[in-house]
Amino acid sequence: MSLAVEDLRVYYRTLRGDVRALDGVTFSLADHEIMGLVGESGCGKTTLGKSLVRLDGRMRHVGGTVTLDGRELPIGEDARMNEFRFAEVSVVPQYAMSAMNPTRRIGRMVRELVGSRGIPFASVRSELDRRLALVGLDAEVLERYPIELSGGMKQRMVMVISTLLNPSLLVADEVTSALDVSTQRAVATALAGFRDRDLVRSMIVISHDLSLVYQIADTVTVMYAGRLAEKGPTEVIVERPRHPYTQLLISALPEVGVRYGGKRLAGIPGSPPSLRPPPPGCRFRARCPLAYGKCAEQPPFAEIEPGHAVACWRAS
Amino acid sequence: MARYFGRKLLIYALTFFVAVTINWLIPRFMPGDPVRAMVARAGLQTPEGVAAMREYYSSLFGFDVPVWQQYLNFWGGILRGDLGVSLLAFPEPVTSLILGAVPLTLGLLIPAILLSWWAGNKFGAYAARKKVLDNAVLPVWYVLTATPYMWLAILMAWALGKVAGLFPVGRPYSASLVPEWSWLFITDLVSHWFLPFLSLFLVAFGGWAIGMRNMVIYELEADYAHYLSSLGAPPKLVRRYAFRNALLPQITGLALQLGVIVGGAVVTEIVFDYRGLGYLVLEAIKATDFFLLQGIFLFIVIGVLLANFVIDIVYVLVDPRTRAGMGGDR
Amino acid sequence: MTAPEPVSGESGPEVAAVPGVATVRGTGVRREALYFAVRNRKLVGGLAVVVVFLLAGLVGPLLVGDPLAYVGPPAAAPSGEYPLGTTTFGQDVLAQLLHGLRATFLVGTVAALIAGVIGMLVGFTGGYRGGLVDEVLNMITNIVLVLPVLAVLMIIAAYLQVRDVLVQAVIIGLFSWPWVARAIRAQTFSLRAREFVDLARLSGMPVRRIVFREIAPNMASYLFMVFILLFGGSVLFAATLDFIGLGPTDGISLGLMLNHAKQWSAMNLGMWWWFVPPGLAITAIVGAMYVMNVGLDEVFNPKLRET
Amino acid sequence: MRNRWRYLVLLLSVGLAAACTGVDGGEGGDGEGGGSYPRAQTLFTSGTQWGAPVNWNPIMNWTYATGTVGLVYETLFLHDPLTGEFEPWLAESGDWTNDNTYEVTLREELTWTDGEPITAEDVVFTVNLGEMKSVPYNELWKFLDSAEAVDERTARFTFSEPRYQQWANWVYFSPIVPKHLWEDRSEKDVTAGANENPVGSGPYKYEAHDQDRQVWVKNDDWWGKEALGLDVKPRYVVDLVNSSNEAALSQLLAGEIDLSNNFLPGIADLVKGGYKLHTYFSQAPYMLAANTTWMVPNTTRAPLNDPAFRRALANSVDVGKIVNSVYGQIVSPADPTGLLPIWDEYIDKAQVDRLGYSFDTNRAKSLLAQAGYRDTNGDGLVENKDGSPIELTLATPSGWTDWNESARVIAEGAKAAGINLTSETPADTVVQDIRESGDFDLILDNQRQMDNTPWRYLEYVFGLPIRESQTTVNYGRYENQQAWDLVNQLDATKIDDRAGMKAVISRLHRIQLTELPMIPLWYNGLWSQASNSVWTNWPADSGDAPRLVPTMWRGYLQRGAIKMLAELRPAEQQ
Repeated sequence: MSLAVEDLRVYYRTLRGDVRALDGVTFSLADHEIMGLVGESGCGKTTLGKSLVRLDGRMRHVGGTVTLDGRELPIGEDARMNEFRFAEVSVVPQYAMSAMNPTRRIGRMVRELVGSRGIPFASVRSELDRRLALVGLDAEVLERYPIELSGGMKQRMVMVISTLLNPSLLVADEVTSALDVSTQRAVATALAGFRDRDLVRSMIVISHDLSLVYQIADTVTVMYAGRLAEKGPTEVIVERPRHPYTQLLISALPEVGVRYGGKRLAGIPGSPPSLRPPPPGCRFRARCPLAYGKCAEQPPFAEIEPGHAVACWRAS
Repeated sequence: MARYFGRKLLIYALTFFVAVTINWLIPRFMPGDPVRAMVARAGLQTPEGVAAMREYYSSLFGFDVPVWQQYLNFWGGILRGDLGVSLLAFPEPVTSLILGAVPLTLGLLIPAILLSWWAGNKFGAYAARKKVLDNAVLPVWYVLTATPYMWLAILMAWALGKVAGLFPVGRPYSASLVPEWSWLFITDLVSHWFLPFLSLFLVAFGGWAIGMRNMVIYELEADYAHYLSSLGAPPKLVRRYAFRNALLPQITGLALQLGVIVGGAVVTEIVFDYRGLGYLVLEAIKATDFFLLQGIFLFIVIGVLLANFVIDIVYVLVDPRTRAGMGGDR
Repeated sequence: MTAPEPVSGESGPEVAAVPGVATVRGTGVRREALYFAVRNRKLVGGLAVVVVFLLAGLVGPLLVGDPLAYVGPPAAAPSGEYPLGTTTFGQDVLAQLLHGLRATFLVGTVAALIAGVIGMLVGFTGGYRGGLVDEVLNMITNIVLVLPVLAVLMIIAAYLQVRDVLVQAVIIGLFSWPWVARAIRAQTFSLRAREFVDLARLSGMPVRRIVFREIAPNMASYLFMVFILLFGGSVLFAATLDFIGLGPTDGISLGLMLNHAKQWSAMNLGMWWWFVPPGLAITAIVGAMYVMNVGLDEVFNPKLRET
Repeated sequence: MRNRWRYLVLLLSVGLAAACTGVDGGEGGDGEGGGSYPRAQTLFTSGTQWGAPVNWNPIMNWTYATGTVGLVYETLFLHDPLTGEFEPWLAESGDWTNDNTYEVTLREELTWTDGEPITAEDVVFTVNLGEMKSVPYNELWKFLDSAEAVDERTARFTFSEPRYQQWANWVYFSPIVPKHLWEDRSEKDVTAGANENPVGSGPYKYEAHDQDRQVWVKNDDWWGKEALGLDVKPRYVVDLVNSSNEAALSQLLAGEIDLSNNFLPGIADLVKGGYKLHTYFSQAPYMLAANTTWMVPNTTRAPLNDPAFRRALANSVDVGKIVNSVYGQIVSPADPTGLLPIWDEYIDKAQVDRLGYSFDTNRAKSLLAQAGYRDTNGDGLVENKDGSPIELTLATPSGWTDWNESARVIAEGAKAAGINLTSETPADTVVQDIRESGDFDLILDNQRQMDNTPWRYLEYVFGLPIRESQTTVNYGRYENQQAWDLVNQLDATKIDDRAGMKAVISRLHRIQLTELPMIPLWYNGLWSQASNSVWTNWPADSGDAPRLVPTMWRGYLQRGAIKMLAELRPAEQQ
């Protein structure tokens, strides 16, 4: 087991009170596991991804722990986290198109980045070339500026950079959303390839795109309104989801591969509750077709079978 | 890249054309006849004398040919570097008056622009990352940019010059000195230069610092900055990148602000009785010396255009995005 | 005189990245802006200063007499009777200041409106229509942009013999619009690509309606900030022109006060009360406006909000 | 200590710190070393030159570099307007040998600074230059018949119609130029050439010039040292270009200027304030009266063509307010005849008492009512007799701040009396334009300076004929042949015939005071502020100080100011 997240709480500070974007999230990730993380916009999945790597200015670590390879990550302390970033936890951000400094040659940027972590560039240079070849990029791109690269090239370049130090955990956030369909496939394959070659021990793939998740993920976790709704092996989640939300989510898609994007799901009436603060009980209650009296109490995220956990009174 | 420069040059050429035409046109539609003014000054009584003088000045100013030819002659004169004869300092050519004043103005402007740009950017970037400092100095900078150049100059001249007596006020160097390369003369020159320089510097400084502070804050929120931080890059590296990238719009800003700073130099010179172009402008306005005013205006336009072009080149050198052929319109 | 362009507006996608508050739109945005606005110290403080001066400029002249009349002893230092002293002729400096404030607000407002309207029209048209129209407008914009404004104003003011504040405001306005046009053009470019504009276009709305119904409201906050910057710039330009003797020949303005103080040697004669107040007033008004602008920027641009 | 500070701040801020090690801290200021004009031997002046000195042409008497005439080029005579005396200068003597012939004899052994002798040929040549149409004294040849050199030193002038007053003006005012250097010059060169490296005969020679200064150096071989016993004291005369009075005042206070002939507002307070400043009078009006400021009505326009209206207007002007508030008492109100105080003897006091006017708003109102100007529309302002509204403007050149301010006061006064008059400040050139073409209602003008004869003033008021373009006189286009005949009669009166002059002048003044073709308002001062810190013994009206006109203005060195340079004494060095 490489990653263990225990009752993680991360709130956003706003002038009108805390937004409980992550409100007690518990899960773990096995070695070599690729976990897909899905949910509507604003459900907290990107917050979860950021929490594992770097909290942004308005996020506050309120409680819970994150343990990676037996070591607890100081996620609330930006400076101490630096030790783990890149080498232990790394990220392929959703903005890969603009993730590289536009005014530096890519090679130089990598050299400065690596150098700033106290690692001589020369020691990783040959590995860098090998990996560029692995994702189908020419070593010559290092001499270029980001603007001279196509979208797919930039995406792959960022993947190479992010995984350069063989991190234990890689968070890939919406890595394909900006790409066209054919490039998406290549990028997805490359991601899986990193895991297969053991360049990355485990991976969390955050996506709107269930087809991508279906394609590369071993397990899928569904989030709703700051909490986990369901986690299980990919086939189980896709074929026999137990949480009503997951069921609606899957059934709302006419076919796999269509994005549900930022728009409200047509099939699920109502909208997610405000998280400032969230209502008591099951957060899906208001929209849930199966809701009943018990739902006024918050359901636990409990295993119903090995490797398959659900937070729903109806499921247990 | 050729297209980029071609386009720029076209714009500058058109601007120049427009400026020259406005410049030529306006005095011809305005009341007050320079020929009559010159003749009046001679105080001639006899009509024959007046007529002779009038004819002489008309031909000297080129008013004795058809209007279209006057326009062409005006262009011809510009291309030959001949901007006509000053009325105020007749019969001195406008060009020589301007060339006499330009070194002083440049001596004020170039250090003031470059130093304020440099220091403003440094300070702005520095303040952007210290919340407390930022809150403390930002209002000061805003007050500085909001200060009229001449008022700051008057305050400086009054407080530091007259009251405290730290610096001399007025003229570029003491009246008793003969310009030469001596320690005495140079210290005198510098002490006269300092206050006008400082007042120009301060106002411009505030603007640059604000611009840089805003740009750095914006850049620090840029994706590449977040990415670098996510990979554990130390803040130093992130800030270095942000600073460098924030500088780029500031270079463009330099081009945009040139005209304004030149204007500032004009009024500052007036306050300090510093005998550069600004002083000449006032002279020309007071004496309604059309030709001198035209000449100075053209000179400023040419200067600003040239500086713009230099900045364009610098921009291309420092920003790879323009070189990649993307920034046709920056 | 430097017009720092607002940094907002360049932040396209980040409407609200905070989960749970992502759905506010329309009146919600407005209410939220108001919420932040009244809590923003920079905005409230700046506004307070501007309002105080504005009231002084509006009401003050009614309370004092003719600013040019010789009412008191010559060159008197500030006293109970003349709180800001008198000029070398015995004119009441306070009366001049109050009348001058009025002229200053007039110049700033009129010039900013003119420049704002021209800039908006040129920017919107170019940005929305694109193509040849845009090429031509952009060319014109660039030409006026490169011309050193103050030098142009000097030439024009010198030849035109500017007589009153309004004429001055008009000529300042006519030459201050290019950067506005540029900024608006860029904004329009990005906005017209947004879906709500597409929707409007698909539903067959005429261009004008799209621009004014769909695009302009989305840029309202930006336009407001542009107005403030134009106001500040125009006031400084006007003061500069007045100072070098190209100001209105009738009446009084803050720049003219500085001009008179200089011409009548107030500095040499130690009459600081003659040249300090007008410059201070300009600085305070324009500075407060700029600070207000920062406040507004923070209100409309969540990234910059103080947390 | 102060100096230290100054240099410390300076060096720190400009980064010269490194350079200053090893250099013996230069104490700037007095500059005994090379590269500066020794302060104790240099006279710094200002107030004449408003733009860079660019021509040294004595014929261009409105624009030559300060001192060109007087310091370099000299005149036959000097005329001191304070005493009314002529003093032979280049001339040894000059006399009317009969009613139509004037002979002038030069001093012996005069030379130009290039070594050539000054002869009668030079004098004749100079007068002959006047035959060129564009030379300012072209008028001379209307009554001059011939000029000839009788011998080396004597020139004879034969007049067809002797005009003694004008000729007397010429002999002291116009400088003699060297024939051998000027005879080949074209008319353009003579009247518009820069005449670089001027060769004259005077006590100073050209040394250098720059955009901001004109430097003259003492001519040690000047003839006047022996012949007149005059020794000009300053080795250098540096005339500084100052286009703003404010800058001049600042330099005067700092002791950088010894003599400022600028209009310096507020000077009255400073003179009392212990700045070692000196003015001709130690109290108001501080300055000598140099010229009269006239309000010129356009007598061809209604209602200004009506003497009664002009009289009402004259009564409405609060000259006292202008004198006290605008000028801070450094000027004085003008006599109703407009003649300067130096011509007091020519003013018929009884007549002025009878016909003169003074500020009296009520009187102005009643004069208007008597003359039939009534307020028919009830706006408090009178209308023309035919009921049409009166809208008059008073134009003064923009930037002439004292006049602009005075014009405002005048307009205020007129309004109080019921005359709709507004002040307008068009550009200088525009004012010149409308002044010449007659396209104005009212203007201010003060072109005639203190001079050898009141004829100059009366010619200015009554000059005829009216031309399309009135260039020098009678801008108001007042036509009165009888008056003009009298002016010519005055011109033809011999200058020592005081009684004859007075009689004619009195008759002219009767016309002037009844008709008011121009309205004299106040005497502009001979602005002159001197600093006692380097030079002393400046002209003054009291004690042993010389009684001389203390100015470097063009045309005034030959009015005696040149002698001021010989009277100066170095200040005691502390």
